[in-house]
Amino acid sequence: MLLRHTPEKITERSALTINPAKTCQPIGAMYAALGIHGCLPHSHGSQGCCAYHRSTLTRHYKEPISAATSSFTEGASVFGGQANMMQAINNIFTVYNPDIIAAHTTCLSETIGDDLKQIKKKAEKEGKIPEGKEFISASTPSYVGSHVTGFSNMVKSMAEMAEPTGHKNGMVNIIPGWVEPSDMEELKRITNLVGVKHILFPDTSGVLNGPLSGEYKMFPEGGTTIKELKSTGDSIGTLALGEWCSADAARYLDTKCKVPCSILDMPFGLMATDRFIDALRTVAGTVVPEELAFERGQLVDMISDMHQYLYNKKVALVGDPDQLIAMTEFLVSIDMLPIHIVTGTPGKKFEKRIKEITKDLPYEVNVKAKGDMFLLHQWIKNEPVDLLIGNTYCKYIARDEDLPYVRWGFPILDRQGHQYFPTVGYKGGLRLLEKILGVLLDRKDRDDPEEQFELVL
Amino acid sequence: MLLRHTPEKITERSALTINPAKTCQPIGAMYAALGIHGCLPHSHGSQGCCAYHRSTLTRHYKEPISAATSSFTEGASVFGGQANMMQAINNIFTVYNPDIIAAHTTCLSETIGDDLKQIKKKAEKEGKIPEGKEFISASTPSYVGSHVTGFSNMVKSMAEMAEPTGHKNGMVNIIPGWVEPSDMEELKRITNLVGVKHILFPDTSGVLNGPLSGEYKMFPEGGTTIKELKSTGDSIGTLALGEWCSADAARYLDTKCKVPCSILDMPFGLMATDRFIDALRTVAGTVVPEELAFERGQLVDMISDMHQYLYNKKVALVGDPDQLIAMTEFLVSIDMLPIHIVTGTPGKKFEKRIKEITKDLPYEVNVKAKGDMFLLHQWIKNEPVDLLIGNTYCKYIARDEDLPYVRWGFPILDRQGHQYFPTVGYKGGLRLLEKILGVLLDRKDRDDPEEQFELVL
Amino acid sequence: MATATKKKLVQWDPTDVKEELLKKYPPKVARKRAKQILINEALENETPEIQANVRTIPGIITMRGCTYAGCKGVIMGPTRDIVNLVHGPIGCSFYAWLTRRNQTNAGPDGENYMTYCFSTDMQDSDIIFGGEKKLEKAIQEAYDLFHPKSIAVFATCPVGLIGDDIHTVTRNMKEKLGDCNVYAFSCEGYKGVSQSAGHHIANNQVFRHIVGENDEVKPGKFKINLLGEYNIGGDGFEIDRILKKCGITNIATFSGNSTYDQFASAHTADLNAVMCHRSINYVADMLETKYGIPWIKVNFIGANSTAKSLRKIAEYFGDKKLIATVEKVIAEEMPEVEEVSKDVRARTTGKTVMMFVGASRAHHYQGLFNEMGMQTISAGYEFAHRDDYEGRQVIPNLKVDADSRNIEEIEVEADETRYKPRKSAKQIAALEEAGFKFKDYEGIIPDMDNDTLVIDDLNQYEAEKLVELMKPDLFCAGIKEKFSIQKLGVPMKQLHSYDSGGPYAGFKGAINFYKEIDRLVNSRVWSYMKAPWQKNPQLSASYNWE
Amino acid sequence: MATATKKKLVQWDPTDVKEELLKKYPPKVARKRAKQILINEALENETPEIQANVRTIPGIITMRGCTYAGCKGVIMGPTRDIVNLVHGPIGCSFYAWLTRRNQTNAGPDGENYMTYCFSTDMQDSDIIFGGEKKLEKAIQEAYDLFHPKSIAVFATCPVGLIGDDIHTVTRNMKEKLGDCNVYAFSCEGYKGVSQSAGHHIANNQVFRHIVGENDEVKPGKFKINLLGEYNIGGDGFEIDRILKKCGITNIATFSGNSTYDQFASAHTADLNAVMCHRSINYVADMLETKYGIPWIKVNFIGANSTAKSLRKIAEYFGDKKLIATVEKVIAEEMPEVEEVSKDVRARTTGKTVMMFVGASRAHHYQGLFNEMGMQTISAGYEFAHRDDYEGRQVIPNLKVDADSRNIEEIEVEADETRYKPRKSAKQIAALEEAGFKFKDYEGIIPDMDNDTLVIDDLNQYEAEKLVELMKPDLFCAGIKEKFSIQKLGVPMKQLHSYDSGGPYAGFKGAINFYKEIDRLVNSRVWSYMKAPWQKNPQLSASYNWE
Repeated sequence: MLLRHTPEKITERSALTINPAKTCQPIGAMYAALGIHGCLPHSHGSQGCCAYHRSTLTRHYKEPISAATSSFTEGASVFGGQANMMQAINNIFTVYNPDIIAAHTTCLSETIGDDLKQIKKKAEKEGKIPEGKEFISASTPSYVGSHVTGFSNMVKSMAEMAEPTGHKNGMVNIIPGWVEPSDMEELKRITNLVGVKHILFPDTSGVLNGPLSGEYKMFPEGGTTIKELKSTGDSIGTLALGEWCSADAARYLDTKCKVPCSILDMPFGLMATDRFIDALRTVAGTVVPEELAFERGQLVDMISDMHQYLYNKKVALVGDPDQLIAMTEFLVSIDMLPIHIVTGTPGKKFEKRIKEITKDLPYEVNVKAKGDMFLLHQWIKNEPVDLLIGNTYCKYIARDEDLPYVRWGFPILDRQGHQYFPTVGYKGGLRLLEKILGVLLDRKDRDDPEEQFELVL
Repeated sequence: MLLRHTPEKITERSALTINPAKTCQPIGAMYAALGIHGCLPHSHGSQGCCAYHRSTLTRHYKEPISAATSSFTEGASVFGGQANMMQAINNIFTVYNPDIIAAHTTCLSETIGDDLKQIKKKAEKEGKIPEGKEFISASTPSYVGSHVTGFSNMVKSMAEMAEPTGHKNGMVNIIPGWVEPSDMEELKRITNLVGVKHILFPDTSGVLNGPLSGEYKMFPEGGTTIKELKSTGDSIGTLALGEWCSADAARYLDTKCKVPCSILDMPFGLMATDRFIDALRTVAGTVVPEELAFERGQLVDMISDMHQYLYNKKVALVGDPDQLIAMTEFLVSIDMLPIHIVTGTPGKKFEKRIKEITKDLPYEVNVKAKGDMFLLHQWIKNEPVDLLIGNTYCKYIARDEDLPYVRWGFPILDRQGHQYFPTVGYKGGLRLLEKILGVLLDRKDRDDPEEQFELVL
Repeated sequence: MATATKKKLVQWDPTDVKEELLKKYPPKVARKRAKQILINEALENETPEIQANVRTIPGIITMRGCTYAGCKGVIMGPTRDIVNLVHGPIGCSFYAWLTRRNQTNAGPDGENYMTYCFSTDMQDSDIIFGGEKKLEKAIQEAYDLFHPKSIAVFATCPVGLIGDDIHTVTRNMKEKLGDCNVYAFSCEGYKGVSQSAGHHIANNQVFRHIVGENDEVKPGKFKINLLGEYNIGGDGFEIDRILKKCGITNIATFSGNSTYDQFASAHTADLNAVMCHRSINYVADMLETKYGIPWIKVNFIGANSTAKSLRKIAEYFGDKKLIATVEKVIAEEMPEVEEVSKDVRARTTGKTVMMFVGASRAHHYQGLFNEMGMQTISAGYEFAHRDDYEGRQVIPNLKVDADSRNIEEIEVEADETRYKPRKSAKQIAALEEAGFKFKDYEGIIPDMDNDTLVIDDLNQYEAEKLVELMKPDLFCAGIKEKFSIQKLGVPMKQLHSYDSGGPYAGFKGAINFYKEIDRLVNSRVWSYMKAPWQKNPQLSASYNWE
Repeated sequence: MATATKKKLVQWDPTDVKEELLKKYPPKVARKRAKQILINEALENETPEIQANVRTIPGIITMRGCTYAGCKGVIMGPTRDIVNLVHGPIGCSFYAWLTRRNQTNAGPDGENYMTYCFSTDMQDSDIIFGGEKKLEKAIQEAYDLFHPKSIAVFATCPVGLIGDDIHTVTRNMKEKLGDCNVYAFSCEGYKGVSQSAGHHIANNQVFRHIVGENDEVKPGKFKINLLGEYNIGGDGFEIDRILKKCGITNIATFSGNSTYDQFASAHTADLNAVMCHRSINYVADMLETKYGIPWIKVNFIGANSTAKSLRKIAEYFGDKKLIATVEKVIAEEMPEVEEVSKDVRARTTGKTVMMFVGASRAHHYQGLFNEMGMQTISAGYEFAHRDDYEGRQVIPNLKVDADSRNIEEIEVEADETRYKPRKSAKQIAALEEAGFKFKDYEGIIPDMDNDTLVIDDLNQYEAEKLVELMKPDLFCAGIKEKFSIQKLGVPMKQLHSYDSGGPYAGFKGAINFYKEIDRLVNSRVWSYMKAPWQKNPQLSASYNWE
């Protein structure tokens, strides 16, 4: 057994986290920053943080991840990292020449109280930030929240770039939340189909799913432009996908720029996608084209065709709040039974929402925020499931417990596809169904006694 | 063992086919006919043929397949099926009111010598074919060729609908061959991206991957229209994808309507797609957009990222000639080793072409046209492989030999996705790679000893 | 779970519905179909008449298959240790390859050819010059590879037309091979009007070439044959489980999970229990005439019918201990059945169903649905004869038409050596006296409510209309019908192949079925037909921000 | 297989290249980097000097990690039966979870915590009010769940800043638990200038808290410790296989596939064989000073180096039989190695490679590449010190800067009871007389050709420039560098984690490596960079129909 020391008996733990279902804020800030065109993320702390975040994102995307660091020394940790930051700004603009630096703090710089906003002022005063270049920053202490919080904080910093002109631009801001480049691409496709002019931020499509062509571009074509970000304050409204990932930025634009917002679930699965598209056409006063109704019908069709294999199958899920909420709703909607649900990210709201969604299930549902995968594994040992959905670390549980397993979430370090094929929207729903059915039916084909082995499924 | 009587020792068989890698012509004609908008396919034979073809297509697509039959009785088999056909034409137009009937023969009606072209004349003379309605037919004797031949024959009958006006229409005819609705959709997307106005026929997209919406349409929106088919004779040229599926129709338009044609491989994999797109831009004098170069680069990127898992893996393949030729080239191009290749369709050309493609492999390659899956299984027993690619019937071999197995081809009766996600083009290549890698890496995760179990792949 | 809310016509008059169904047809078609669509009514000691087993109308999209399908696919398909070699072009063999879900259990190393597909793959040269040589060679190659105890050859359409003499070829090969029983079926697809002819051809040859080949007497006190059970989804396994539990020995099932030897020994049983009347009642008759084995109609679909059938078998043997065991088994099995049916009834009671399958299931399954509180509002068969609708009493005056005429009827007489009446005329009389019914089948019509629609050979067009008009909660037919019905938002259950489910026979089968139907009619998916913007297309005047 | 055809600069002058690398930098940065970029030259009995182990420049995208990574990730990570508990916010523990591919074999039911990730997951309240209590509780919870023989605590950045006294906490918990050795590492990420400081901190504590804990004498005639081998991709397994075959007993590996008990018994070995000079040479010194165990430098990367190292060990023990066995083993292993290298050389000879990793592999792997006929045209270390470049002779005059000053140096002296020189001064002298070298390492520079570029702490910008200018056939570094290099169409091999491959050490490892490099540099994919319409954009005047 790979996780041979995990006991079935569940004991209370108040200080020890084992096999976390989250990581720290800065990596979220770094991922979000990569969704700005021409942006170099910067980690204000010791260089290890930056190295770890780049490595993890690289393993997830099999793509180069460029980011700089303040490379704190012991001295800097005592006297403050301002000097390092000033030096970094100068070196970065000189050597890499990005349009914008998006800096985030770390537990180190937060603990010693470095203030990036103040450092930025100083840099501007000293002309360290060249004409037409930008510098934004987010406070992302690793000891608060999770990677999701860091993502949200950096996205909020993007919103803070808004420069309202007083003239509406006819755009709808769409904040996708922490989804894959392929998902952001798909959200744009859907929004265009509904005929809604929009600014999507952040947007990592074209950045983290790039081609191999013999050239290396540190700053690829993709990403939300600075111009777009500045104009979000003139938009007619904001659709924020995911309370945890996107709401803060949306609410900021609402309060500060009077851009009304609506907080929706991430559009995974049938209902959440229905609500997203309905919100789009409602806020923009457009008509949903037949093409989307057709895609929707295809998803409904596949649900009905394969319902017998999904019905009453028990599922264990681990991941991030916004994703899990939408996925849980999707699983319930296709008559599956999500019974163990864990996120490492804190937030009682999460447990409340999951309980609402699962209230009609003929089953006791285990749900925990600020939980860990050690607990999830113990729950599974106590109440086995037919399917496990989560990031790559789940593979250890899947192999030990011999569970059908669908990789979904962050990070996925051992399979390809997530960067190219969306799981949002109706087409994404078809992909999720294909994957879920794939592992369930593979298991059936593996385990059916020979006399019951089926040609047609 | 499911196929427990299959011996490793290979003995020559000249009369007995076991576990065929093909089926008969009429089903191909029926599938092709479904790619005409408003068309009701008609099987001129005993009703069992029609029932079997509808059942198989239904199991493959999980969609309703409407087709009529002449329901031969013993009497009709003796005195000829003309009366049945006349009755059928009348009933069909009265009850179902299609725009067009596409009839094909069977071994029965061919053996007794029914001539559908002559029957059509009679029907027209007797006014059985209403104003503005069409009737086309193909001769598809089950004892010649295979389902692929039947498909090709019906496509040729579509080409015969061409009514040249003498004025070029600026279109390029694209004959996709026997590919999935999702593939036809993708071919249209690619062609549009290259800016080439086109007529794609047949076109089953929107017909066999339809939505569930509470309504049933016997004749869905999709399909090539009669108007388009009539205008193929005015096109500037024809790109026929696949020598077996599409060449006859293209050559007909060339000889009869002076529409020049170029026969290409089906665009599965990198090179074949390169050639298809290059041909498109060449014949239409357009420029290939960056978007396609980007998709291409993504495919190349994934090949390079995952090359270590593909390199030197042995593959057994079974399917239809055009598909196998392109797939074999793709596998060779990613440094895999396709070593056993079988099609049930006759044609020495096939073996010659495969040998060309595989000539540099450091391996003896087994290839057979008019072979069967019994032989393929024996080859595998004699020289095991790392991967098996073929239709659903391969699952019996895969389970007995414990082989990683990717479903691809016709029919796929036990999994979903083929009708929604293309495998042609660069995006299709990404999907093929994802699937191949999926089964290879699942096997690795299953079999690696614990000390070598990998988190990152 | 949320049930899709379907608007039911407040009231539908069956005559209106029938009119609707016929309206669009050309007159000739309408006249013919009118006779095959019956509005059920209870008559004084007679059953309303329906037209059945007549030709399918060319161009009208039918549910029916062909004679070959009935012979090779249905009857011979489930027999595991016979090499079924199809003589013809490749298609017919390909389509009948593993597509019927009849399960078999050959054990770890028993003979099993059901996963294989054998064909002579006739080419044009064979059509022109004849295929007998190729057939002969193919039989030899099959024998050399597998050395099976038996090889069966099936003719497809062209074979009859080009005049290949398959019976001579097989007779010669049987002699040549010596230890392999080889025989052929002239089941060309154009014969007859439906699969039914194929059943007949298959059963005749099984009776002629296999039954009686093995006189060795099998152990067992109460020996029966189960006729017309095809082990779809494991039905036969469940029935065998129950029979075994009751101490009843099943000598041969025709033909679910069967072997060559079972057929060969069938004549040693003491009772024939007939499940599917249509496909095999004549075999029961022949077994009685030739060997003196009486037959009764049974039905193991539905817990109550299963209990009833077990009691009937026990009553036949008239053994106290057997009767007691049967009661004990029923008492053991029923509680779980009732528990589950009680649970699902809460969600299924009052729901309506339509069934158009085979020639027994459309009847048998009505009882199962009743156990769930569901009502059958329309039903019919795909390939039945009038006796399956109206009861066996009509058999004598069934007229033989051109299509039936050519389907061979075997004349059998008592076997000189092996004829042995299992019951004396006196015993039979006594049993009948007590209300016990031999060779009796009343058909589907008497079991259906007034004003329900009984429809023979329903076609695609009528099916769609029926669903539109009567909005059933569930529709049952075959794979070809499944998705056009479901497109209308109505769940569709295959009762040929059971989709992916089963067993549904016997007690455990009933439980499976209750749960499956509960799943189907209460699936959330049927409530997803429309998108929100389709449900209320008008836009709120102002943006609806939170 | 088709090789991508790459245009090589006909001739590149290293001074031009160096100038190119520096051109774009701000003057201050350029000055500093200039000292870390060396154009190699052969000097009369001295080695050119390079600047190393100095601070990374803020804002310059470095390959380096932090002290915590060097301590927890590199050194302690591979030890299977110690619960490694990270005290800090969740990230540091998460990122070091199973990401280094150091394999371990705990057998079916041995203790193995390497698949687990333990953290105190510090929250803001802990930062404000201190985390000692939480740490204490976490240790207790870990102990109650697993009862490990040892728990190691690692400090991340904030811990040092808020002043949690982890050493007192662990000392107390060790006493409290009684049967569990608990200790801590002050390896905050901001310490030092690279991972190197973390190696040092880890090794010091292992030496202080574990080595010498178990005096029980293990069986074995020729006992060694293997220092600085981390069993990435199973290297250690292969080395152990070879040692075992030679009859040499490996008491403790620091720290690949290691256990607590191996460390505890390390002082019972008779020779220390040092693989990675950088990460552990000081431990070798301490073991000699305290216990009298001499050390030698070995290298098991490359078949020839492996043979050389085995002979060196045998020579040290001076046992005829051992020497014979070693020769026998080499003779057995080499044929296959040579066969494969011969095969691949046909495709790899003349190809060029660049390597920028660790502080030993960039050196060790050059031999392996030479065996394939490949030339190293530029190389350097990520976190080495000058002695790793220039040789140990420079150690005495290395200046200690502000960053190194705080990395503890342990003062050790001979152990009163357990100090036992394994060789007498006379024996040592005799061996040295014969040319045997103790505690000797000449560094990477002398092994590299003239005019090759030796670059310390190479960064992303310089890497890209180097590849553009010098067009190597292969580039070796870490995961962060992999894909930016490959985007340029040049295959990139990770030499930290080996991507997915290994083992590459020893004889079998060499074979694996030959094949892997052959695959990489000859993959067809590098020829696919351009689409046909990009290769020849102009359109043929007329349509090209067949």
